[in-house]
This record gives sequence, C-alpha cells and structure tokens, in this order.
Amino acid sequence: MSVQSSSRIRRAGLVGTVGLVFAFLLLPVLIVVLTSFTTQNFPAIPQEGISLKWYGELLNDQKLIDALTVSLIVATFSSILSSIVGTIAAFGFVRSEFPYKEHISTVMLLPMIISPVITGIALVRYFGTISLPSGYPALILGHTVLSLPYVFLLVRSELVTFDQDLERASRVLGADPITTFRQVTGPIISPAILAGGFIAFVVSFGEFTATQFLISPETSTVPVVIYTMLRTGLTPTINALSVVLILIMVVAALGSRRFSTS
Amino acid sequence: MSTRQSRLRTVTRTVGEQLGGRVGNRHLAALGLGFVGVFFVLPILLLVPESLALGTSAPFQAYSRAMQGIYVNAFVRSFLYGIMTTVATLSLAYLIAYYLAFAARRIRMAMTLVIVPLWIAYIVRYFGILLFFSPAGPLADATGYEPSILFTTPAVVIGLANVYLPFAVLPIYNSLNAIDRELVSASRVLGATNWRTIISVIFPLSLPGLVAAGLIVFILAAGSFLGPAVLGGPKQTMIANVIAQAFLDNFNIQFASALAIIYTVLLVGLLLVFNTAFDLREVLGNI
Amino acid sequence: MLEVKNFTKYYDDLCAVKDLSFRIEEGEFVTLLGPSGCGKSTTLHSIAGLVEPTDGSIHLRGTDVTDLPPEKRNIGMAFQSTALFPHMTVRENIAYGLKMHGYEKADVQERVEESLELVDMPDHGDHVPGELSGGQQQRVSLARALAYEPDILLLDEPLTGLDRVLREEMRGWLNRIQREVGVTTLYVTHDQEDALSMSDTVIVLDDGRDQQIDSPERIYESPANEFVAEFVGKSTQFTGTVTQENGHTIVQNGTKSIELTESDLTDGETVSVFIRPEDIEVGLEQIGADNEFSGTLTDIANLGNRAEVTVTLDDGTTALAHTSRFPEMTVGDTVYLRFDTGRVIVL
Amino acid sequence: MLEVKNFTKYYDDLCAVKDLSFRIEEGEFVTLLGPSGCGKSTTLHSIAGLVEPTDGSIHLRGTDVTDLPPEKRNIGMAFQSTALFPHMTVRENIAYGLKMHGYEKADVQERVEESLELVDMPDHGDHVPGELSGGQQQRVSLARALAYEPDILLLDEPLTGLDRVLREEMRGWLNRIQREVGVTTLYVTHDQEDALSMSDTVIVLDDGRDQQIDSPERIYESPANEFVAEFVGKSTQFTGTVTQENGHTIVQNGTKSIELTESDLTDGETVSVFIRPEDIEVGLEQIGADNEFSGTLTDIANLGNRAEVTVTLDDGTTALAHTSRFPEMTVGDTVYLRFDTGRVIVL
Amino acid sequence: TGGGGSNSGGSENGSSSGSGGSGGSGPLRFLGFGGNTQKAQMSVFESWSENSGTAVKGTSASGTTEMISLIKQNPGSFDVVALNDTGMARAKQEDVIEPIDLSKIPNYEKNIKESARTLSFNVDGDKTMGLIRENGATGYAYNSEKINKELTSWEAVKNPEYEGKVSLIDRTMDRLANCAAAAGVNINEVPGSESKKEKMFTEAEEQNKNVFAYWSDGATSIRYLRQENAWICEAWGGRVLALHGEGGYDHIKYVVPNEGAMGWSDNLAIVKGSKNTATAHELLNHTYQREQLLTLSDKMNYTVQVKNPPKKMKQLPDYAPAEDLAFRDWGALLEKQDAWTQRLDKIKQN
Ligand SMILES: Nc1ncnc2c1ncn2[C@@H]1O[C@H](COP(=O)(O)OP(=O)(O)OP(=O)(O)O)[C@@H](O)[C@H]1O
Ligand SMILES: Nc1ncnc2c1ncn2[C@@H]1O[C@H](COP(=O)(O)OP(=O)(O)OP(=O)(O)O)[C@@H](O)[C@H]1O
Ligand SMILES: NCCCCNCCCN
Ligand SMILES: [Mg+2]
Ligand SMILES: [Mg+2]
Repeated sequence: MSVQSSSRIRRAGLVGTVGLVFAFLLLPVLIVVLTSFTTQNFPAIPQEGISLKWYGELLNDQKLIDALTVSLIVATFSSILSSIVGTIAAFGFVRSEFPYKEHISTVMLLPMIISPVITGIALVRYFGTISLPSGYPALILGHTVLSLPYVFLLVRSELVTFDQDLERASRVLGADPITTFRQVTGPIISPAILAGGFIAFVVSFGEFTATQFLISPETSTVPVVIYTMLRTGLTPTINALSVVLILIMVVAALGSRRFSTS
Repeated sequence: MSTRQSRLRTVTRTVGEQLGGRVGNRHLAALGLGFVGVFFVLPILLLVPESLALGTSAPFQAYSRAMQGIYVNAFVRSFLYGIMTTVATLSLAYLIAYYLAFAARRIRMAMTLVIVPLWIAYIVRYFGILLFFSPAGPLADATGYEPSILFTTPAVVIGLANVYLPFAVLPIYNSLNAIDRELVSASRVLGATNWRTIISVIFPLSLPGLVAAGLIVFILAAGSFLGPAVLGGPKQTMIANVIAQAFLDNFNIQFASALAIIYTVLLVGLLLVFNTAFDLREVLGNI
Repeated sequence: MLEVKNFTKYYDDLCAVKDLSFRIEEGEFVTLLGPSGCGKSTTLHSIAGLVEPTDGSIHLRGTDVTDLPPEKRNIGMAFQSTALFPHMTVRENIAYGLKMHGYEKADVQERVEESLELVDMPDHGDHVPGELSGGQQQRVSLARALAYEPDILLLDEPLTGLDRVLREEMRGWLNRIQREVGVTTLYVTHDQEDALSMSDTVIVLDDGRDQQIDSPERIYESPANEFVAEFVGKSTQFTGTVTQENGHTIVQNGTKSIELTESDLTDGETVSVFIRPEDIEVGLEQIGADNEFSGTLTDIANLGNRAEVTVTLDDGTTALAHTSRFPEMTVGDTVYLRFDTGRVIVL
Repeated sequence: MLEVKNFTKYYDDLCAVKDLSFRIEEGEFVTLLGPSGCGKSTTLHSIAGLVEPTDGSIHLRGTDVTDLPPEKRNIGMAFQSTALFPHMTVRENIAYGLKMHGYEKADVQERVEESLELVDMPDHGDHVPGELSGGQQQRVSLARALAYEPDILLLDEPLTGLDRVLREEMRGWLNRIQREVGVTTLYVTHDQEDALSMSDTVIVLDDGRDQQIDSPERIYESPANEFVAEFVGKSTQFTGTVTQENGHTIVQNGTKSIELTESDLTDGETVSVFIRPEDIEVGLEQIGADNEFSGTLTDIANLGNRAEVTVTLDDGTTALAHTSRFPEMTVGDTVYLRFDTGRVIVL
Repeated sequence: TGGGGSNSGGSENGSSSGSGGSGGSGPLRFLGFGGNTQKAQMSVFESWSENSGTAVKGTSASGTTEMISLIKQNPGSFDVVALNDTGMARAKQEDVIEPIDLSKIPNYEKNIKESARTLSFNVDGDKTMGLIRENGATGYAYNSEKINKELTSWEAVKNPEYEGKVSLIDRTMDRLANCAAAAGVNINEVPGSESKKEKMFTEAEEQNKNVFAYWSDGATSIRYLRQENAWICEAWGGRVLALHGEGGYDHIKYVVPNEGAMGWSDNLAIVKGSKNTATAHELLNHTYQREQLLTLSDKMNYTVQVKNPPKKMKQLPDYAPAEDLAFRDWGALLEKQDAWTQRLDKIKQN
C-alpha cells in the first residue's frame, strides 16, 4: 500500500472516531439548542413545528434578566479582580526567590483543588463571622478566589518565558520602571492576562456549587436561578438563554484570535 | 552596598520598583498569598473548630459519625468516580487533542467547538443528557431503544466526563502541539511505524499535559455535586452531596464541617502521594 | 545507490522543487547546497519518505521506493534540530532505531556501545539530551542515525546554529566518521564552506532547480553560471565586451581592460568575469603587470590568519582581495591590484 | 569616555568578574573577547546599569555613574536576542528611545526615518519584528540603539546565532555604521574573527579576569599568555627546552628542534612555542630548510579560498597548516612543513 | 407555567408608600417556594398592594432549608415567609419567626376552620407562630399506559414488575410518614415504640427495592413522569393536576392510597427581625379573606381549610378536610430527623 493511501485511510479513521467524540461532547449543546425551539411548555425536542416563543419569553422574564445582570456584574468584577491579584501574585512568584517558593506557590492553586461545596460553606460561615454582607461583596470575593488560580497559572507561565532583555532594553533606552511596565511588560503579557480574565469570567459565570451559599435575595446568579427553577418548574427559557450565550461566545471566539487559542 | 539593596535595584525586579522602590517582588507574592490566605485558607481552617464539639464530652462525635458506612462509601465513591471519570475523559480528550494537533484542517473552528459547552451552565448540560437518555427522550424516540443507563454509576460518569472534557482537551493539546514535528519524522525514519511512533514518542512526550489534564479532571470530578444530583440515584451519592445535604437540609454545620475537613485532608494527602510520582508544580504549570 | 529521477514537488501552487534528477554512488558524500527556501529539505524529506513527491521517483539500491513509508526505507537521518527524543537517554535514543530494525537485544546493546565509541561519547550514555551541549547532541544524533547501518545517511543542516568554533570541530567529526564508516551520505547545507570541505560531489540548487552538479573544485573554479559563482565563494565581478586583438582575448569594461588566456570567445560578446579575492594581489607600489588596476583602499577586515580588503577602483567599481594578515595598509591608501589571467573565471 | 575601575561582581559566592579595569577613548571600538561564562555580559550590564557592581566604579564622560539607574546613563545597547519589542512596529521600536530621551514629536519622526536610512531599511518601518529576518532584526536593534545619539554603544554578541554568510554581512554593516556615526563602541563576543576584524582594542577575558588588553595585531601576533594564544586563532603548539648553541636559540622537543631568532631565553628553560597555520608552508618535496619537518597528511579541509591540512609529524605530534585552495595533495601523502623562525611565537 | 418570574410578582406597582397608615417603611418582602404557589400568593398580595399602596416584593428559594438559611444569612431582609409544616417546626427551633398577633388578623378566625388553626407546628405554647394556608397529601401518580390496571395501594410500589421504574420522595419525614401509613402505623407514635419503628423501616426497605431515584422537589417528580423515567412516582396532587392542564397527560393518574398518605401543609409566618410587623399583619389579614382564600385554592389546586368549602375544592385530588387529617407531630419527630435520615440513607444505598 502506498504512503498516501494508507495515511488517507488512517486519517479517515481518525476523523470518524473524533467525530463521534465531538458528537458526545456536543450532545448536550445540541439538545439545549433544539429544545429552545420547542412549542411545548417544558424542555423537549420539537416534534411538530418549532417556535421562537421562548426567546420572546426570555425578553419578558424579569427574573432571568435580573439574574443575568447579576451574573454579568459578578463575573465582570471578579474577573477583573482576579486578573489583578493573579497577575500581581504571578509577578511576585516569578520575579523573586525565597525558600520553598515552588511549594508555597501551590497555595495559590488551592481554590481550584478543593471542592466548591467546601469553599461555599467555609466562605459563607467566614463572611458571616466578619460581617461581610452577602450578595455582591460575598459573590465577587468568592468568585475572585475561585478563579484566581486560573489567572495565576496563565500569567505565571507567560512570565516564565518572558524575555527580560526586553525590560532591560527599555531601561537602557531611557524608560523608568513604571514606563517600562506600562509600555513593554504590560502590553506583551496582556494577552495572557486577558485570557486569564476570560477564563475567570467563564468560571464565575458558570459557577453554581459554591455560589448557592453566597447569594442574597437580590443577587441570584443565572445558574442558581436555573437550579431554583428546576425545583419549581423548568421552562425552555433557560435553553433560549443558553443559545444566546453560545452565539455570543462563538462570535467572540471566531472574531478574536486571542481567546480561542488560550 | 548590601545584597538586599542590590536585589531591589536589579532591573529584573521592575514591578517592585514601580511601587515606590520600597516594595520588592516578594511583597507582591505575599500579597497574592495574603489574599488567598485571608479569603480561602483561613475560612477553610475555621471549619476545624466548627467541626469539633469543643467543651462537650465527645468533641470528635462528628468525626466518628463520618466513619460510618454510608459516609465512608460516599468518600470512596467520590475518589472512585473521580478515577473513572478521569480515565474516560482522558481517553476521549486525547483523541480530540491528537486530532487538533496533528490532523485538523480548521483548528479554530474545532477549538471553538471544544469550548462552546463551557458557556452552558453545567446544570443545563446535565439536563440535556438526562433528557437524551430518558424513555421519552430523543434517543428512544429515534431508535426505539431505551437504555437503562440513567440513575446509575455509568450515567454519572458519562455526565461528568462530558462536562469536564473541554478542561482535559486544552492541556493535552498544548503538550501535543509543543512536540517538535522533527521528532515524529525522526522516529519514522528510524524505522518506527506510525503507530509505534505514537506509542514511543508522541505519547510519552504528551505525558505532562496528560497528567495535568488528569489531575484537573480528577479534582473537579471527585468534588462534583450536580452530576450525581441530576444523573445519579441514591447509590451514586458523592461526598459533595453529603456535605451539602448535611449543611442545607439537616443544618448540621458541625457534621458538614467535619466531612469537609476529612475530604480536604484526604485530597491533599492524595496529592502529596501523587507529588512523589509527578512533580505537582510542573503538572499544575501545564494546566 | 540512490537515484532521484525527475523529482518535482508542489505545495499547493508553490513549486518547491522542479524536475530534479541526480544519483549518488555507494560510499559517496554528496552535498545539496543552496540558499534558504531553495527546496533542499523538501528533497531530503522526499528521499526519506516524509514528503510525498508530486512527480518523479526515488530509487534506493535499484528499487523504486517512492511509495514506501519512511520506516521501510532503511535510511539514517540527522536533523538540524537533532530531533533527539528528550524523554530517552542517549543510550535509549541510539537503541531506538536498532530495535525498530529488529535487532536482537544483545546486538542492540553491543551496537549502542560501539556507536557511543564511534562518536567518542562512551561516558554519556545515561544522560538525557537536555544535559548535553549542542555539539554533543549533534554527535549523538549522528550515532543514532548510523547505528543500524542504514543504506544511506541523510543530513539536514546538522551544523546550522552551532557557533563557528563548534561548527568547525563538528565538521572534522563528520568527516572522520564518514571516512571510518564509509556510509553513502547526502548532506544538506546553505554554507559553502561545509559543502566544499566535505563533499565528493556538490549539487547547487536554486529556486527548486539544480544549477550545477560537480566536484567542489569544479564548482569553485568553474561555476556553471552566475548564481553558482556568486553563491559559492566571494568574488569580484566585471561585465565587459570581448575584443580579439592579435591573438589575445581582451575584455573591455569602461576604463579597465582585462587580458584573458581563454580564446573561444567571439568578438563583441558580453561576458561576466569573476576573480576570487585570494587570486588578487594587493600592493602599495605599481609594478606594471599585465592586469593591474589602481584604486583606493576603503576597508580592511582583519580575519586573523588573513585580511580581506575592499578596494574602490578608479572607475568606481569595487574589488575584494585577500592579503596576508594585518597588512601594512590603512584605509585611504592608494593600492594596486594584480592578478594572473589564468585565474579569471569567464562565464 | 568610559572608564571601568576595579570592577568586581559576585553573584552570591560566585565570582563573575574580578578587579577589571579599562578605559575607552572617544570614538574607539573596543571588544571584550572571551569564552562563554567568562563575565562579558556581566561587565556590559554593569556599565549599562542593569547589574550592580559588588565593587569598583563606572565613569562615563568623567562622571561616576555607578549609582545611576540605566535610564539616566544615555547609553545605547543592542542585545544578542535583539530584544526588539514584539508589539511595536520597527518605527515604534526606534521611536521608543527617542521619546524616552525627550525628543520633540517632529524630531522623533525625522530621526526615525534617518535611522531607517542608516541601516538601509527605509521600507520596513511598518513591519513588526516578527516579520523580519534575523539580520534585519539585528539592524533594527542597532538603529534603535543609535537613534538618540548615545554617548556609548554597547553590543552584547549581536551576531551570535546568525549563520556565517549573514554574520559576515552584518560585520560589514557594523563596521560601516560605526565609521559613519563614529560612536564609541564596546562590543562583546566570543568569536575571535569578530574581535580581530572590527576592533581598535581587544580585551581578552577569561574566568572574570583580563588576560590581555591590546590591539588586534598584538593580540594575534604577541599573545600575552597561553590562553590568549590558544583562544585567538588556531595554531600548532610545541613545548620544549631551550638550548643556546653558538648564538642560536634552539627549542628542543623530542626529535624536533626549532631554531629561534629570539634570544632572551635562558638555557634549560621550558617554553611553549606556537606557530600559526598560515605561517607553515606545506610541500611535497623536501628542500632542506632550517625548520623543516616531515609528516603524513591526515586530513584536508577545502575551505574554498584556502585549504586547511592536518599533518601528523614523524614524532606523532599533529600540526595544522594552510595551503592554497584545492591543493594537489591527498590524505596519506608524505609532506614537508617549513616555517620562518621569525614567525614563531614563544611564551 | 410561563416564565413570568415569581420574585417580581408584586413589586413593580408599589412605588408609593406611606398611604397605608402603617408607618410606611418601604415594601414588604415575602419569601416563598416559587412556582405556582408563589404566583398564586403574589396575585393575592397584589390586590392588597393596590389598596394599601405598599408593594410586596417576592423572593423564592428552592426549599425550606434554603429559606431558613436565607433568612439567617440576611437578617432583616424579609417580613413574611411561607413555610411547610416541617419548615415551621424548623423555623421555631432556629428562632427565625415571630409570634403572630391574631387580634390583628380577625379574618383568620372568621374564615378558617378551628380544627385547622391549632396544628402543633403552628403554635408555640399559647403563642401562634404560623397560619395555615393550603394543605394536601403526598400520594403517588402512575403512568396508566405502562401499567394498565388501577392502582390503589402502597403495595403497588413494591411490585417486582416495576423494578427501576419507581421514584419516591427524598425528604426523610415525608417518606417515612408514608411508609408508616403503608405499614398501618401512625408516624407520630413511632418515636415511642421500637416495634413500630422497625415496621416503618422494614416498609421503607421494601419500597426502596424498585426505586431508581429519590426526588427532592415537585418539579422533578413531574419530570420523571413526563419523561417516563418513572412509571410510579410519589407525588403531590396539585402538581399532577397542573400536568393534566398541559394537555396530553391524562394517562398520569394520581392516587391517595387506601392505607392513607401523609398530610402536609403550607403556612404563613412573620419573620423575626421584621421592621414592618404591623403592615405584615395587615397583609395577612387581607390574605385570609374568604374570597382570597378561594382564589388561592383555585390557583394552587390544593385544599384551603375554609369554613364551608365550595364544591370545586372538594373535587381536588388531594382534598382533605382538616377533621379527617392527622398531621405530623413535629415536637416528637424533629429530634429524630438526623438519626432517621441516616438510617434511611443506609436503606437507600443498601
Ligand atoms: N509543508 C509545506 N507547505 C507549504 N510550503 C512549504 C512546506 N514546506 C516547505 N515549503 C516551501 O517550499 C519551499 C522549499 O522549502 P524547503 O524547506 O525545502 O527549503 P530549504 O531549502 O530546506 O530551506 P532552508 O534552508 O530554509 O531550510 C519554500 O518556499 C518553503 O516555503
Ligand atoms: N543573575 C546571575 N546570577 C548568578 N550567576 C550569574 C548571573 N548572571 C551570570 N552569572 C554567572 O556569572 C558568570 C559570568 O556570566 P556572564 O553572563 O557575564 O558570562 P558571559 O561571558 O556573558 O557568557 P556568554 O558568552 O555565555 O554570554 C557565569 O558563571 C554565570 O553563570
Ligand atoms: N406546586 C407547589 C407544591 C407545594 C408543595 N409543598 C409541599 C410541602 C411538602 N412538605
Ligand atoms: Mg531546510
Ligand atoms: Mg553573555
């Protein structure tokens, strides 16, 4: 058998198998998308005809829109905060030497390691003790802690490979340390920071397990509202919302090189 | 001139300098640690006193209760499901990652498809899976076949593997992608078939990514709450469900804290064992 | 031994190599020399089976191997990046090819040790590649490629990226080993010094097409065309018109006229004339030789064992000449260039 | 212009540079030459203010700048890695230093264009560094370092990693530009050819200590010690015992005896004797010269313009000699080596 | 069941304040279960808001425990809360509700049957802590297309034919109450008798055999029925009736088994720390007008213990007049909750 035909067969086999894995991965997405067009009052695959009524309902569903607002606010602020803290910490760890540095740095990763149920319980008790109001303060702080490890890891690995000659060059060219950071270091590592912030945003946006302990009556996030709706009756509005979010994401990902690669 | 000053003045320590010259980069590390310390480590540590009935005759009563069969089972199940999910997820993720790194023609598109599910709340995805396999769901509708898979261990593992798959693809893809293509050529020229090359060269070189992916999937899966809650039955209860139930349904903060502490200690212990085989720092660096 | 027939390779619309044919005899050392992007690696990879030819065929020991996968060709190859497996020790790297070629366990062990001896690294067997210097890595890569006695050894710029000192040292190594083992070798490089110093035959490639296939000496002394003349070795070039004057051939360029020994040129023809810097003598005094031109010294580069001087001739053209080291001249001096007409290359 | 006084640098316990002093006059081109790890970069970085001296001081234009941060020193620097800012275009890279030095907007623009002219890249201003070749990047890096008219230009192995052809071309560039701009330059390299071809003064450094500070010619012709002799240029070395015989100084080594012109050596002294390959003549016939040794040709490396031959002498020692290109010799020939006693370097 | 958001129910129209003569300190905040009971309740509150000018802002939580957590974690954030019987017992224990001044709610005595006004979980000594709102039973529903015989007894749950096709409720005391009923025991007597306890748990063990999952919220029970995961599913009548209302689900039958079924009730209480107790009383008084109570029953599909119930209410699947019902005695049961949960968990996971 010739090289090309055997490699073609191999490729076909791989593509077929990978197609099945993709089908598995995207199965829930497909179902969510399909059910968002149902004519029925509960999530079901459309049988006779499709409708956009749940997209209409979405616009009228004040509770979901409120939750979406809360989710966006919390995700925005916590991703900004964790980007800042994560970047500072990554700088600190990469650019300094002290005993047991690498071991100590795993502490930064603990929030990713420990189950969010435990995080949620620990935080709600703790916030109670220090009288931090539940709602935005608790949610934003909690989500910041939960997403911090992702930013830390991303920025750290960027900084490890960062060529410090660039900073040296900037200094020799006459720039002081602050200018050097603003003009050289910052812009160059910003894709990593942005990617970290993006992941932090996604983590915050989807987090349910710890979040259920941290919400206040006015600040339910989307996943928590969905969970509540589950118990009282889930409507395909949720699916419509999910589809809208997917669309936003796909457009953003295809539109910007930065995010899809990270 | 002292060494300390010299550390501050070296240009490689730029950020410290910009904060007024008195702040070193070590202070920045301390700031990060402080944040995690105050808003994460301390709260977790405070569960220790909560878990103890101090001042009573049986301060460890919550712990001795946790030693009973159903709770031990929940712990065992968490770790077991964690491992099963990890194995399943890694196999699938490896296929996708291999495809992305070596065969994909439209990588951006494929990569986007991998990430798309992350935008749908876990719970909604679990519901998709539940609906799919239900007797009145699309699978039975289309094929007439009703798999009796729901509310069993396979259902939970399938669900967990499904939602954590994207987390595993990325690190594996990164390490596959970093493999110098000339190594693959070299292996072929040295007489190895494509398959032997995958086994002897590509696979070992992708181990860092694989281990990183395995670690993160294991951590996420073992601690998961929604998966068993939606797709499992009573026999699939995992530790996160028990902890949530103790805290939310039974108001037993003491017991919930004890379970949380035990779980954390077990997990950290496990990671330390893991650390003897793989360098945890490196592995986490790959995530 | 190896025969490449009408090899052509297109990457989509881009023609990387066009209709290249050559053969290598048993034990020969042949170099593919050409600038970056001229198709050297493409050719080598096709011979190894790593790239599929668009057209043409590859024959090894008389068999058409064009459709054979790389692992069935019994070829040894060393890469520019060394391509040592980073997760294996030096020993394991060398053993890999042996195992894949079905050697017995005991044989593998023996040959690994022999190969380590060959490249003079018997004590480094248990190191991983990351622990070795660049030159050592290249040597291991060579040992790995040779261990299983391939029919032919392909080398893809194995010396690029090494610094000058290491490069010269490695060149010596390669030469020695090739002599000891006597393996047929096809070497790829864009460095003319590599090509001239090691090869039996040099194939000069440009833009996917062969320009000249010849011995190093012929390539240097009788380049087939302007590209070869310019790419291989430095030179001073004049373009001029031929006049035949009582049995003498003279090339006329502005105020300069160069008398040649060559005689098959026709009157009025335009030719390019090349003179190698080492063929030009530089003097501070005029001696009234046949081909003597005056000019101003505009640059001296002391290269240690010799100096390379740049002279701007009176008609404004520039010439390059070698002198002995640290010459007693300074930039600005008026100098006289002379050369033996027998040394002039005419195209 | 620049004066380094008793510069010493320790990294914790490791002594990188010990008590180094030298000065560079206005307009001079000085090279720091030495093997990897000898402390070249450490010295350069201290001058730039990027590394703080453990001891000693740095003076620029007569002022002690030891405690000044890098941005206050008005220094131009080009790095081996080029260190071009990848997120800025070529123009922005060059403008950066100008802006930081307080140039007016219009001036910045003008000087950027001038600098692009200087390095012959007027059309590449809007490219980002990633789109340029290695040599082009080096040129931009140079333009960026020169644009704001620094007092001194520091070059940290800017040519390392470039291949031979590009390296030679860039060397020409550097020379030309340094001549045009006339800027005082301190150049760091481990390549002797770089050092010899460009410098007014060479500082040879080994293990953090200076070995010789001298002109290229003196460094090559009169090395101060064995390290310098071996590091700068190839040579054949003999160690022997001095005997004075009726006014002649003879160095005796086994069966070889070399007669020297030098006379301040004492009887019985052991000396090292070096001969450069270009000082050795290789012949196929014995001519009975004073210093003539027979041996067997063991290797020929044709380097284009010359060949480098290795000869194993009858007493088993090895000698290196240059011949004209493509010599009529083959490995195995018996050859005769001769050299002028005036060319022998005695340490 | 539109997506019309239960926590926004009455909040938009209540911007004016101070006209109700009640101190006028902002809107009242109500915490309920969500779903259609919440919607029904909010519609009643709305009619009050229109007259009083005080808005009522609704929030929903997914269960009683969450509600109590919410109250504890957000002190002063709620005025009125809807709790089920378990929730009332818990709320008393956790001290998150206040005694109610019945003199300010004359409509309660006037319109609610006396037998329904003194249920143990709604009182604390001589203080009234909660007002009963609606009540029902926890029977089961079955899919008559899969099971083509009429089911009337708890025995059906144990029929081996239905292996893997049964889902039961996940709440310990609800579950055990039905097991006790099936075994012919009154759950209120179980704490005092070892043999009755064994009978109850033996029944729980037997009923467990066919179970594929336990559900913890009504929506899940209906989903299992709809998706046909369950052929038999412990359920609430009101939910099943609502399912019928969707059309196409008439084959899902609801039964209160003849051995009896557990009774539950939802109740209204005033949250401790409320700064609007006077207004809250006014709101409650409004709610307990007969006309409003009938609206509630109508919209919720459950019994409201009004004097002289109308015919329509009597036809509800769960209809049970207070005098026929034995509610659980939480005074005795609550302390068993943890231990029994543990034992039941063991059974569930065999
Ligand atoms: N996989 C490929 N896809 C498309 N074009 C390619 C591919 N590989 C090589 N080319 C193109 O084919 C031409 C020849 O490439 P090749 O790698 O053979 O050159 P080369 O002589 O080895 O150059 P270098 O000295 O830089 O390694 C170049 O123009 C190159 O850009
Ligand atoms: N930041 C540092 N910390 C500790 N040791 C260092 C540091 N920088 C350099 N050294 C050590 O100091 C010595 C001199 O280093 P330096 O970089 O000056 O050498 P160099 O001559 O520039 O070498 P090369 O040619 O390899 O660049 C080396 O042994 C090096 O390992
Ligand atoms: N549709 C709403 C049903 C509310 C049922 N509450 C049940 C409480 C049982 N303890
Ligand atoms: Mg190539
Ligand atoms: Mg250096």
